[in-house]
Amino acid sequence: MLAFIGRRLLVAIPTILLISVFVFLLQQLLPGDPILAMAGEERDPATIEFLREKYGLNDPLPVQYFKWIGGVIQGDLGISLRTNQPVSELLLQKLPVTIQLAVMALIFAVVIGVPAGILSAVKKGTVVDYAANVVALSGLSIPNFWLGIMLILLVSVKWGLLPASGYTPPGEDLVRSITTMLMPAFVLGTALAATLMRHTRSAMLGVLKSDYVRTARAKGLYERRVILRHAFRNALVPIVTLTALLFGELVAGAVLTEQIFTIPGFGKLVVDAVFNRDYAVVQGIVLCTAVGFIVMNLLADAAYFALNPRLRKS
Amino acid sequence: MMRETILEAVNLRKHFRSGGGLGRTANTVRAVDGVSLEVHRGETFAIVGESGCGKSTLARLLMRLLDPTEGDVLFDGRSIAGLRGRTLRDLRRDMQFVFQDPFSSLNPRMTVGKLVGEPLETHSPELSARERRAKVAELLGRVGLRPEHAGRYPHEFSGGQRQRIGIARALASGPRLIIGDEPVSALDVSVQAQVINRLHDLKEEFDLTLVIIAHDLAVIRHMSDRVAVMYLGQIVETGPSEQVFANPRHPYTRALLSAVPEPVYGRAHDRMALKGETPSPSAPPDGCRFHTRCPFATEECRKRVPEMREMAPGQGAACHHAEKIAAEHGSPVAVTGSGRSEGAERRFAMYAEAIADRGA
Amino acid sequence: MTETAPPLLEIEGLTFGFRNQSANLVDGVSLTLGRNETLCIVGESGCGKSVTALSLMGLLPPDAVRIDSGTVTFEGETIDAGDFARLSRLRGDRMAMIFQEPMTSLNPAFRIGNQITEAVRHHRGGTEAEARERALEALEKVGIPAARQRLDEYPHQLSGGMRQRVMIAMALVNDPSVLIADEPTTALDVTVQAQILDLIADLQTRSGMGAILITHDLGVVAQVATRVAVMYAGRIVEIGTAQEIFEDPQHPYTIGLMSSVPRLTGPRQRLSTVPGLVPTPDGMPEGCRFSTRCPFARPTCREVPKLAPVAGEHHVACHYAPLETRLEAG
Amino acid sequence: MAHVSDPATADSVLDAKPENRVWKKFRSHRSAMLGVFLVAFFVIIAVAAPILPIQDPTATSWSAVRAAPSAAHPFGTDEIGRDVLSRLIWGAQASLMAGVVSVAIALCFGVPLGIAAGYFGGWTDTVISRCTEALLAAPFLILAIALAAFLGPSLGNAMIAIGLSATPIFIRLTRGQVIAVAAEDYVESAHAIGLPTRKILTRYIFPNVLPPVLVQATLTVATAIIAEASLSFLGLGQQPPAPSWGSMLNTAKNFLNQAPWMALWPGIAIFLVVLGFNLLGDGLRDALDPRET
Amino acid sequence: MLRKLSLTAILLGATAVGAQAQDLRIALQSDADVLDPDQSRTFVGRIVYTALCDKLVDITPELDLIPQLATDWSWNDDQTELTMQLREGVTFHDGEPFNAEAVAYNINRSQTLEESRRKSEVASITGTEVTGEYEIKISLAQPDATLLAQFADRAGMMISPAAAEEAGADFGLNPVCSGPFAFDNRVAQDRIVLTKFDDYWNADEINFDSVTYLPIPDNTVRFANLQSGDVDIIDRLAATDLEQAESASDIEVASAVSLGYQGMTINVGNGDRADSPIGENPAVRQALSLAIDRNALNQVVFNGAFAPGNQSFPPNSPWYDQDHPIPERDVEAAKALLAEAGFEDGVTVEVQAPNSPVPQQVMQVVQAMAAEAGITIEITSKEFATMLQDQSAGDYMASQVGWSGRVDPDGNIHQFMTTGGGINDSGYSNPEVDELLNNARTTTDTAERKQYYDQARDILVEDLPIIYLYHQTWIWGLRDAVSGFTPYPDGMIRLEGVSLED
Repeated sequence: MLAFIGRRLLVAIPTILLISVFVFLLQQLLPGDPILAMAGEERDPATIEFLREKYGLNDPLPVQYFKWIGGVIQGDLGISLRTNQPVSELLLQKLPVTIQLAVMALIFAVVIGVPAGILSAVKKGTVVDYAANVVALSGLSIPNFWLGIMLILLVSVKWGLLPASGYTPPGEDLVRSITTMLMPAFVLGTALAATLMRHTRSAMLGVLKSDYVRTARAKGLYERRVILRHAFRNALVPIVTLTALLFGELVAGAVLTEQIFTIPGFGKLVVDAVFNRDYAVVQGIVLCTAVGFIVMNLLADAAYFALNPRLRKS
Repeated sequence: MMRETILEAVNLRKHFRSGGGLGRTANTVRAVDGVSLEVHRGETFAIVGESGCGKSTLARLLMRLLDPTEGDVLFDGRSIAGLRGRTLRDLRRDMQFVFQDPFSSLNPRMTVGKLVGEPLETHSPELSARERRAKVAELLGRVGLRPEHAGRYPHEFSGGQRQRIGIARALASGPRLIIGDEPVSALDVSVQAQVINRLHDLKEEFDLTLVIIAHDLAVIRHMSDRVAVMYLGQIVETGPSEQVFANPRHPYTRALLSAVPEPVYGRAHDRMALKGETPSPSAPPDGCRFHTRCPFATEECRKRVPEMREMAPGQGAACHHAEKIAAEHGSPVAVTGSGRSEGAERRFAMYAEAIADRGA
Repeated sequence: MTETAPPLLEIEGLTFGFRNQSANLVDGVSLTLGRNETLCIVGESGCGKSVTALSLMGLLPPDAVRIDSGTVTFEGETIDAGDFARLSRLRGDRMAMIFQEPMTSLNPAFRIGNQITEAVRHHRGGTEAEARERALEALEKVGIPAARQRLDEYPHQLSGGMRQRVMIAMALVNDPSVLIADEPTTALDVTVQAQILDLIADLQTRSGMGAILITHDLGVVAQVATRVAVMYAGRIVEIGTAQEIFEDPQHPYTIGLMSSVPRLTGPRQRLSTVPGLVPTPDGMPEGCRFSTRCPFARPTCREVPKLAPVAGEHHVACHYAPLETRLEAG
Repeated sequence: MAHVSDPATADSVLDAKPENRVWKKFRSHRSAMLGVFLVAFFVIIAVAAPILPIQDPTATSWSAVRAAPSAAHPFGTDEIGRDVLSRLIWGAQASLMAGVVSVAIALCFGVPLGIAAGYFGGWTDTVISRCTEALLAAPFLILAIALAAFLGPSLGNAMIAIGLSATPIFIRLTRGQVIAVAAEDYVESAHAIGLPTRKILTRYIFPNVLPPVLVQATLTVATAIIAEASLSFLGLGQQPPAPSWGSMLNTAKNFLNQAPWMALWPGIAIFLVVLGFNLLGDGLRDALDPRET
Repeated sequence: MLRKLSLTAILLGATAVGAQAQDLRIALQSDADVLDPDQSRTFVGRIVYTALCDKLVDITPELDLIPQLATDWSWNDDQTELTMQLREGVTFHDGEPFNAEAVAYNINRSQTLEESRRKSEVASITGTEVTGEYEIKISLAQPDATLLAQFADRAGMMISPAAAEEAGADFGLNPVCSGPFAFDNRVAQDRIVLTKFDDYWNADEINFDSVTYLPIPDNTVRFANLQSGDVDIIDRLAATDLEQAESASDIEVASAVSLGYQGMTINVGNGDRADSPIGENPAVRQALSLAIDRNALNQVVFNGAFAPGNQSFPPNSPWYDQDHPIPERDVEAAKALLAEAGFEDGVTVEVQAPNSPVPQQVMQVVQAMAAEAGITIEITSKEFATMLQDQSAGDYMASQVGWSGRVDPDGNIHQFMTTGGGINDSGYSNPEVDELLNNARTTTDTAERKQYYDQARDILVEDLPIIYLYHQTWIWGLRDAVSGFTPYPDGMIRLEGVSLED
């Protein structure tokens, strides 16, 4: 198992390097000169030249890349052009925020999506199944930024039930932290819940048709046990794998959600950084999320491994 | 009757590597491990063995659907190893394949006409569309389908009918040799008989050589002139079918034959029970590969690889103790009557007659 | 089997079909099974033999299938065939079943021991340790070497034959009086098939259990059956002792089936076949369902033939049985 | 061999070609038909926009700025006095175009690359797959935002950005399908009859790879419409004065208090059309799936 | 006051109230950049500095200069030497004393720090001389009327020399000034927290223990936060929300017309793309200007809350040239001008605009208005960073852009209109204007300066390298618990005297 993970990590290295090249090139291709904006409204030519030199933007692209990636390998992601903060520090500041959002959204998605998926698979073809599917499809079809806007309008502005935006670290005030995050987590979680529900349903349907479920029934077990133990345990493998893979969607979804609810996480950071041409920050975030994505993939594989006895012993 | 050799395998080996990569030891599956055989023009040659013995891989090597790790295949005395382009196409025209699964071996998105016409298109490009249609109709007739079936899709047919489509497709290029990989094993008994009969008729009609791969010994016996028995990637016994089935020399052949239940009531079984199951082809036992399951195995079997030796005219077996076993044990297949009552025999006769009259 | 001892299992007039189809999948099937007896139900795919077995176990999907009629009398208790709840109480306990696909019939996520003890504890209660002992016993009984070690293994670590043995152990762990085996050896190699068939026969002799064996392989039937029921298109067309069926088959379908099978012995001759195709549920012929493929079909065959006695327990559903006299005479 | 459903499928002679069977199955799929209806509705509206009796979507009226719904403006007016209903109708063009065109772009690049990777394997596969993996690791929307920012804000560029960002999905899907299909017996049978590679690809691989790709494409149209709306929402999509639902929302979010209708309708429109494509995709999947009855 | 019941409050129960340290929460429209007065460049940064860093001088709402760290100042006769008396007893947040040495250090840093963005603002200073512990003499190469106004802004903000020396260019990560609040911590895009500086020289006027700045870019959300009481003051309440804010019982509104302007910069001489009808022909620009109804624009986009404009200074500014009032819209005159210039069939103008809602809205209104006069406007949306680049490179025909404004009038006009001016993106060049604006810069007499500007305006209203459209009004939303807030035209939030009565 450890050897497997080690092997997977080795395989991931070229992928990560490739991503770093993509990100770097893409970033360099962006039109607009961040230095112009940095130089202030007056745009003094000497300052501009100095800043270009300072941030190494006059170097040839390969040199810039190798400087950057060399730093990355040593844990130095460069500094933000906009705030002068080290990118790694910015990332560390934002990471817990996005993770809290992602975890809450995921909890929401799992708590709603998985049981609904099981239920609708077991009740396939009934009103329950139909209703669950309609709700799930609706969840998938609602643009989550719109849902966010509507929720702010209703819940915060009209009813004043929850804070409209912002972020409170859980260490500072746990209750407020959670209440502030409720709406964003809900918004972000809807699509995930829907995806999970649909996948759970189809995984369960597949498993319920399997021979070993028939065997379990032939043993005379109660249907509840057949479904929750024999069927769900096997459907769990694809569900857990999927949940880990949903991480990518989570981050992408967080971009807009954080934008709408003014949550100072990765998504907001990256959008602002793109718009401000804050190169190092964009590169840092995309690289970081890509690595995160790969790590989640790895976790998914590990989960697959752990849940699948066939692989565990070999 | 000795006829000329049309297809010959010389010390064929096919090893598959699996699970290799980055610091992991690769697992080599020796699917076919040193097979030599000769197929004579006009005969039906059968390769029989249990699952995992490598018979399907062997069939694909003979067709050059797979390239061998080692060894060579000669068709009409010519090595097929280096063929490409035109010459490979010619080989494909001369040698055709019928697949086991009639459900998965036909492209679901093509009509029967197109499927059967495709080899014509490839190998007889000079035919006009009309001529091709006519040829397809004729071929469909030959395999017992109707010309109007050409416009339909494979899923509209039953398993037996599909297998006939597969056969028509194989016949279309005008091949001289057809290899059938378990051509009837996916079919129900009654349909299986239809296809067996059809294959037999077509073989005569088109002057074909057939190579049949199967696990069902009764089917093999019924269809083949000569047979080769495979175990773990190797041929352990070969010879004329009647002879091999009546008088098997290799203990594995004996075991196989004795394990087959005959549909006759009260048949006394002198069963030769085999212990355990076939070992993995990725780690075949040393010495004689059958020694782990062989009731006659001795120390010698564990150490020394037996060679194929001629036991009777045309019959060879790879066993150190073949003669001894044959001397001590009779035939595993008891030859008795049908075990049917007189009335029953008459009913069977009536039935056979009625069916023959129907011209099925 | 004598008249005095009540049969272990009696099926009476079992009739059911898919909810969305008018033709019956299984049409008026009646069977009996005695202690220590092996009843083989034989037929080609789609003849209704597997669903008959599933219905006994109450394993048919209730939302897809309608049970029209039929009763199951088991050890003196008569249960309506539509009463899945009561039938399901028997299964895994008094009535056990094994299936065709040993490779997929065991849950890949749980250890062997776990899957067996689950059946014990569900029906017998007791502690896990007690159940484990029973499971161990069962594994040993089906001839699994190093049984104690196997308890903690996963299905994928076993070969097909071993898995089928585990399935049998699991089925037998509660000492059922009826074992239903649905094509238990079809997926196995012929040498392994022999081992499994011997095992079942051996277990039966030891416990006096009755067995229903569902198969399409007449060879297997000849080897293990005490009685045979031949099914075609949802109906029993011929039933009798194994000897009667093999030595004196009456129904044209039985004859056709037997003629189609190539043999290991005897002269090599052209096989007689059964022409045509099995009718689909939406294209069921009136009267005798075999009439569309029967070479002897007559206008009378538009009426449903009754399963009538020929001799002893031997019954056949053909208007013209015995053929040689009825047809040649008429 | 012994499944309950066997009698229904075994040996039954189903009618006509697979396409017809699929169509029949699809037609009886109620939610898919709802999807067809929704999509058709918006397509018709989008196409008919120029001839519908509605106001000019760019005509401003200084006297009716952010006016609540009324008889003259059933859906109200927007921030500079344009009719929301007619902008909504014209906006359907942008959204549908964005969805369809970007998916077409993704298909154009993704399917051939996927086929190449899947069929030829080896280095071709390694290079394509590694790049795909790397691109997939960057979240879709971030990629699209960066690309759209690179290309400059416009509807066309948004489509390109979304299309390129969605390409890896299709490469991966196609590759997987090709590998699966290439292992099918019928492809081996094509080799066996000596069919040239080109014909194997066009007759055997491509048509059998197509259905799942088609389903994915339909579902991706839904995703792409949302993505376009998201980009427009961030100011990177359709540019004023031309309407698109996303850009309408982008503006509307500033007037939630005074003119909630500005945000309501485009949101509902996006929801419905995306729902339509999702239903359509689901229906197609069910209809094309040979296992489902 | 009844604070709206929020779920949070319910959950928090009793802990919500009590004699806690009082924190003032201010929502800003965007996040500040580097918190180093010498490097900083954003408007919101300046808002934060108002509480963090004291300046040498300050302004009144009427834009008069008043003492802050400098208590008094005087010029020598030829206006080339400025002597400032400094406030005594002031310390920086790190305990370092504020004195003439510190001022000298700060001026030197603004001039010499390579990252400094203040260089042009203090370019006229040739040297400093510490003439006493609390007196400094600043010498200039030539008279500079703008210098004191620069000292009222970032160039006049005093940072601790010790801290600056130690941190170098990274000073902004942990700024040390002498303002009423000291830097506590910052989470980018989330918050900047300042805590009360107990040794502040004017501590009596400060009523909070801490102040938290929260960047909330979305207008609706920012307003919602005010409505729910989660913040106390919001920066830049949207004009369209004004009505609702005014009608809310627990919200108060304060406003001031800004010092800046918004308009369309026309490329008249910046590279090849100046070769367009509108770039070459002033009549076309005049026609466009005439086609626009600036009042209607203000009404439609800003609910009438902003100020229409046609000059570099807002109409309420003392520098505004009353001889050129805001022109009435005259479509016929515009058409006539076009026809006269040879464009009877109309002209097409490509205008680049930032891809954010307000500029887009403005341009769409202008587009609709211009169309009626036969001027077709094509809007090209660009991200701000791209737009700036294209603008300074001359790769544009016209650009919708503005200026945040400076206290001294020079800051709003000189570098835009003089030949080769630092941000003269339109490429406008007119020796006459150059001379007038240079004169205005070196004259300290207000009346005289006004004359120069008026004369320049006479030319500029004809040439129109920039077509001015409107002047933003700063609108602050305040909870009614906030009292003592004074709106300033520079848009800053000054916390002296502000208090919260919860």
